[in-house]
Amino acid sequence: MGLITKSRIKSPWIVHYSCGGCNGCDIEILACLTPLYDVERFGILNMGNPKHADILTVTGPVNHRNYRVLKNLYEQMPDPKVVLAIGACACTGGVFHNCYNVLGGIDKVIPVDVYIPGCAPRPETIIDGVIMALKKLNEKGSKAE
Amino acid sequence: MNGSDILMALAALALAPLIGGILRGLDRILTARMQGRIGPPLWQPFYDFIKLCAKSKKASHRGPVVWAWAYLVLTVTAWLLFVLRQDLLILLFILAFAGASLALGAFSVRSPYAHFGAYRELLQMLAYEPILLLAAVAIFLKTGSFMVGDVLGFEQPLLISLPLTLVAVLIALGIKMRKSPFDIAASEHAHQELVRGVYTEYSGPTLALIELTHWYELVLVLGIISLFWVIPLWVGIIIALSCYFLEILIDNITARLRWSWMLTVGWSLGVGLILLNIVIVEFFGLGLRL
Amino acid sequence: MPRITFPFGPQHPVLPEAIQLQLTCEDEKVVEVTPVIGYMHRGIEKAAEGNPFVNNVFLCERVCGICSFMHALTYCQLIEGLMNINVPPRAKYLRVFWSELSRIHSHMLWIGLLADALGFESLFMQCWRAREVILDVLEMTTGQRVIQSSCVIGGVRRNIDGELAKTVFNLLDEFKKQWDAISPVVQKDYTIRARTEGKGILPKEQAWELGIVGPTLRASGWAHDCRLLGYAAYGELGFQPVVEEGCDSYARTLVRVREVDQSLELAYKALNNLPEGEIAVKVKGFPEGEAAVCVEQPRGELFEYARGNGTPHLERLKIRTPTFANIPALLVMLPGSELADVPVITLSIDPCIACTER
Amino acid sequence: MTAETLVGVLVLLPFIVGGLSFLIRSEGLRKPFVIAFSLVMIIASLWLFLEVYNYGTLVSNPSPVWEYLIFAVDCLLIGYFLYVGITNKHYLIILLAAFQSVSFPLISLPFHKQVKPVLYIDLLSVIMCLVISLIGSLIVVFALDYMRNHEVHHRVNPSRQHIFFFFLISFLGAMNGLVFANSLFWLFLFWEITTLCCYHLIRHDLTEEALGASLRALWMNLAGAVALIIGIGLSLHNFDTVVIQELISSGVVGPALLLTLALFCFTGFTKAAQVPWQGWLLGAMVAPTPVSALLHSSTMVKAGVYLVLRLAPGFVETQLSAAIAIFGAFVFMVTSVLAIGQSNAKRVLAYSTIANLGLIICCAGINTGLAIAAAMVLIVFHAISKGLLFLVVGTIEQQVGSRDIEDMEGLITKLPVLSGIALVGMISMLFLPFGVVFGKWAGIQAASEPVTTWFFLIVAMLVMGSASTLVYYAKWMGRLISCAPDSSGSSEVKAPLAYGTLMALAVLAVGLSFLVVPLVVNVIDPAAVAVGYEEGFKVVGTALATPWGAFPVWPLFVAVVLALVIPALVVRLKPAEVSAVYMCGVNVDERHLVFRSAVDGHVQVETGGTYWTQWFDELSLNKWINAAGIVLLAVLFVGVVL
Repeated sequence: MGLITKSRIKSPWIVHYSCGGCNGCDIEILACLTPLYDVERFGILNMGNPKHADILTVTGPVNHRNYRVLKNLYEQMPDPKVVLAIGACACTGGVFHNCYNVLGGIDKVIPVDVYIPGCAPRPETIIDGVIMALKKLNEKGSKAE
Repeated sequence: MNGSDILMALAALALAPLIGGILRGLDRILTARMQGRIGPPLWQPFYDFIKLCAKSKKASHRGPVVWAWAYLVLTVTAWLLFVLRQDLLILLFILAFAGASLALGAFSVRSPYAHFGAYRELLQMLAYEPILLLAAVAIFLKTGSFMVGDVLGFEQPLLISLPLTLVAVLIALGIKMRKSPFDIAASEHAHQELVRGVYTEYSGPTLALIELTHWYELVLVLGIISLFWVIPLWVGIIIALSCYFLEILIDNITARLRWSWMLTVGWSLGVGLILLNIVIVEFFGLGLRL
Repeated sequence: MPRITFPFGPQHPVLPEAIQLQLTCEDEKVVEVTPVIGYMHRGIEKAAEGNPFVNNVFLCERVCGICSFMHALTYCQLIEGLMNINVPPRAKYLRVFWSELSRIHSHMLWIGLLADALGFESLFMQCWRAREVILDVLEMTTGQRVIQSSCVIGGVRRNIDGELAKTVFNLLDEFKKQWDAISPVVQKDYTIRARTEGKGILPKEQAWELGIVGPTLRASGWAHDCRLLGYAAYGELGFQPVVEEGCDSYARTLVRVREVDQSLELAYKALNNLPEGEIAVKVKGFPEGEAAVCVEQPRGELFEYARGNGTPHLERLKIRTPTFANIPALLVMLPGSELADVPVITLSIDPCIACTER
Repeated sequence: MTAETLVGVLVLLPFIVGGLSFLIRSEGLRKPFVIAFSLVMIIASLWLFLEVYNYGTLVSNPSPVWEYLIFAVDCLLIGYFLYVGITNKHYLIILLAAFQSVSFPLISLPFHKQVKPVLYIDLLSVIMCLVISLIGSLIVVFALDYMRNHEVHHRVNPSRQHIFFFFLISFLGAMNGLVFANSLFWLFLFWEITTLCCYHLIRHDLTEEALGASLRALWMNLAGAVALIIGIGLSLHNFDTVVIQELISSGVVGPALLLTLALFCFTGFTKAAQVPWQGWLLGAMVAPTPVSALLHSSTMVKAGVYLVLRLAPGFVETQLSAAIAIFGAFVFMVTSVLAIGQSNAKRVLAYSTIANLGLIICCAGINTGLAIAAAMVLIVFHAISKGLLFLVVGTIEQQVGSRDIEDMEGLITKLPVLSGIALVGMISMLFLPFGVVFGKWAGIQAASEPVTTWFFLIVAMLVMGSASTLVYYAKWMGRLISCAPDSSGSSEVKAPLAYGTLMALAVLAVGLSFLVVPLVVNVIDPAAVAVGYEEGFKVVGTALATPWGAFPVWPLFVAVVLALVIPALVVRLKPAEVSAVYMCGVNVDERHLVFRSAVDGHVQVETGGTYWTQWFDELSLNKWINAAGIVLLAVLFVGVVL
């Protein structure tokens, strides 16, 4: 395993955007940072700035107003980058699928690499998803080189 | 400058980032432990650094990248001046130039967040510059020289006569290392109103450059602290590391405060302590001058 | 005076949710604030009209993932009122128990977020660690951590008895131990006080005039709490609302800190005094007529209104959430504050945008 | 040509040329004429410099006839000031001028001793002369283009340039005379002439603001002159001499001498606009920019510090010296702090000027060889850099239509050359290894030596002022370089003479900094030695060393080249790598600083500057600062008597 590959896998920085969910997934993502789950063990940091991030974690369904925000955040991230759809709503629209203002899952707007189901997914599931995303991240990175 | 100096400079160039990175790794582990977490591996800063280097470049225009280089090169210059046992004041002036470069890099993009960060960075410099410069003066008063080389040759430990100065330098150290309660311009973590302030517009390799500079800076600042006990030098190094530990501890038991508070502390407590120390040393003869 | 105008959100590290504050500053002083919403609007009220009324419990509790139990409770009480269902007393006590646990977990989460926005990382971590104990209790008793779905029309779905109750008591004791270590820090720490005291003042009269609700109102000196209405078992358990007179962010912090103690006490009380009997009654027929209900949610008064027409579908469901009522407070508190205080003041109303925009 | 002829040229030629350019009303004719004059001045001053450098201090005794002439001109000037006071109904001016009209004849008429030498031209004098003639001439040349544009902008018709150039050029002669003079009467004359020029140049635009500012400058400078006359009277009364050199080397340091010197220093402080006299210099910023550059930063205000520096050997190791040092350091600190809250570029520069003059005065007060050398270094480099900055601001003002720093945002894309020069100017004011900061460094090193009881206060104020300087200049630089992706291209109008002058000054600022070792070793140090101090600096290897530190010149230059110049040349971005700034995800597009806000409306991002007005508010700070300044001045006099 090359140094770059190893570093990439060991240092995933996250930017989180809450599209239009119910907060449940958002707090579960935050909970991942806290002592019980402590994702910093894997080098995961929540950066809050798309320009610094490798992984975009999105919760909630996209609606007519926030899809542009989501797209903009995605575009501002430097390559290689991956997108995680966290929770049922982000995957498909979930319980809000029939709401008039909801477009559906976030894959309607940006390419999604890993879907994490659940309402809300448990922190363990989310961590699992991030680890899966890392594989994709590395594939994308190596392809670019 | 002779051959051994050149060798030493090269070694310092190579070693400083290594030590700085490990210290940062330690910092993150210690911080995590204080927060009841396990924390990342020791080598985490290096992983971050290499990963950032391998990311694609993105910038608003070339200005910030140029200033990031200036920040790095000037900080390295200051470090070399230290290693080559040069003048402390010159070193601090160059360090100020480096710090200003960071702010200017943020200024060069018209982003409100970066601008706020840059203004606050300047305020931070306003708060700690006098402390560091005065500390150099206090050291001069004891040792009779501004040259690091002469300070290294000074027999009596400076800490014995300049304890208050060290306390003041700790304030400056806290500001310089962006630790609570002084992480006003750019906090370690992004959960701040400025989205990491001066670093907002940096990404990928340029951010890596800045991280690298932080490592040099950290080693340099700790080096300056270790001047307080140079014979034997390992005591000084232990003192510097304890100061570093203390900063991490303070970081974890305080919230971030406002710039006005920082400026007040820097200009009253910081400067005041050193002046008091100078007065005690000079006029009450605690520790004779050369 | 030069002005700095910029967007604060919708994506911003100190805002866990998407709301935009369009800020204009002079120096670092905020002079103009325009809250911009719509980033999280889904259209739940409309969707509720299309769902069978029984299913709406699950939709309603996803109005907000933090206080989901309260939303379910409110909707259930609404329909129960509409259909004249008598909920068994044991269910009422269990509802109080879960409500209060929700309140604790919400307040703990809030204190953590405040600490995080203040750069007090370790306090954030400790708060969230203690909160995990509460989540464990919730998961143990309902089966889920954040969206419990334990409240149904006519009662509750799960019972707490025997071994489970003992474990729950142990966990609550454990939480109390952790909380007793955290709460003095939140109340007394110099840096926290320096950052919150005198920041974001909401004068007493103005708070009432603006129709502010919940802890934000109570921190401005009004003893207003919907639990005084005595819904569920609150009438029998008895309690006094927590009131602070400080009117600033620190007072709002204190209200929430003291409410954690109070909620814990209520939870103990509810669990200790659980009446024997059924936990749910069967629901027959369809809702007809109009009803409205108020529930004290962690952020304040949650109001729901429904009109049924004798079919499985409601004709209208209206949800008015506390944050919606509290946003005007921001417009009073933010102008004139420092930029550094914007996160503190914004958080001090404990904004829940998911609620607000539904 | 003898050295005395050169002196004559340097002092008298400007008056002649000034008179001629008053007569020449044609711009086309004036231009080559003035340029030729400038060349002559530069050559003459360099020549004189070489003469003094090679053959030592030059003393000269012009014919006694000059004394009568000087007396006559002095009386005329005082009469004129009285007239100005009366026509403007400015009672303070009337009072001060009346006092002078009585006291001046009273003390000068009974005095009949032969004054020897009348002119005393040592290295310090020629350094000043070089600064005046070289930078002054460049500024005069710059003014040729500038004033034409100025009159076009302000729609002045008929042209009043002849009046402007009369005073501007004559002023150079007065300044040269001032630095050469050894007789206090001569000094007084030239002092008054500079006051006159200053008054007329400030009121040149004849706006209400300009008239008010000119009167304020006049009364404050007259107050200084009153102190000068009293000082001369005391000197005559106690020592029976008007010769500066005799006065300061009399050997007897008693209260009488110190009081006299303190009065002269007080005069110097008024000219150098030290707190609480800073008001006139700030007001003087209404004058056309060449005036600000020439009179109010690089030369005339330097007359004040020159006087203090000249007298410094007379009060070595006295309490007066310490008081002066504290006063200077105090001024340096407070004016640097005040500058942080300013957004008017010329006001920032004015505060920075006052601060640097304070620093020089502080060095003079520290009064060791190192400190005096540092003061001289500061005089030279500050004159270059500050002259440059004023001229740049003036040019920017003509092209942008504002002198507000806020309006200079992103100027680097609009006026790349000009902004580049401005950046060079500011960097040379602010950072190592450039001359001004070298002087500051030497100053701090000198201040660290406990020569007085209060040295720790001095050094504390110096470092605090130094940190403040960093803040306001860096802020300003930040405004200049702040680029938006949609910035439009260059729209620079490059007037050849103005731009040529700017380039020359920028090259001088950087080049002379690079040559600081030979400059200090060969010129500054000997100049300090010549006035009676030990050598401040020595050369160790490639570094310039003080007894306690070393300044490695070329390694620092290499570092700066590596840090800034090479990245600026090498770093380029591919179009694919350019991205919009972070705007919380609501950017409207890649190129514009516009975000989506309420009801999807587009809002322009504004990035105004920050001035922390609640802390650095001029109005609220001024009363405290002025009070402290007055107290310190009082201490200065009280300390003398004790």
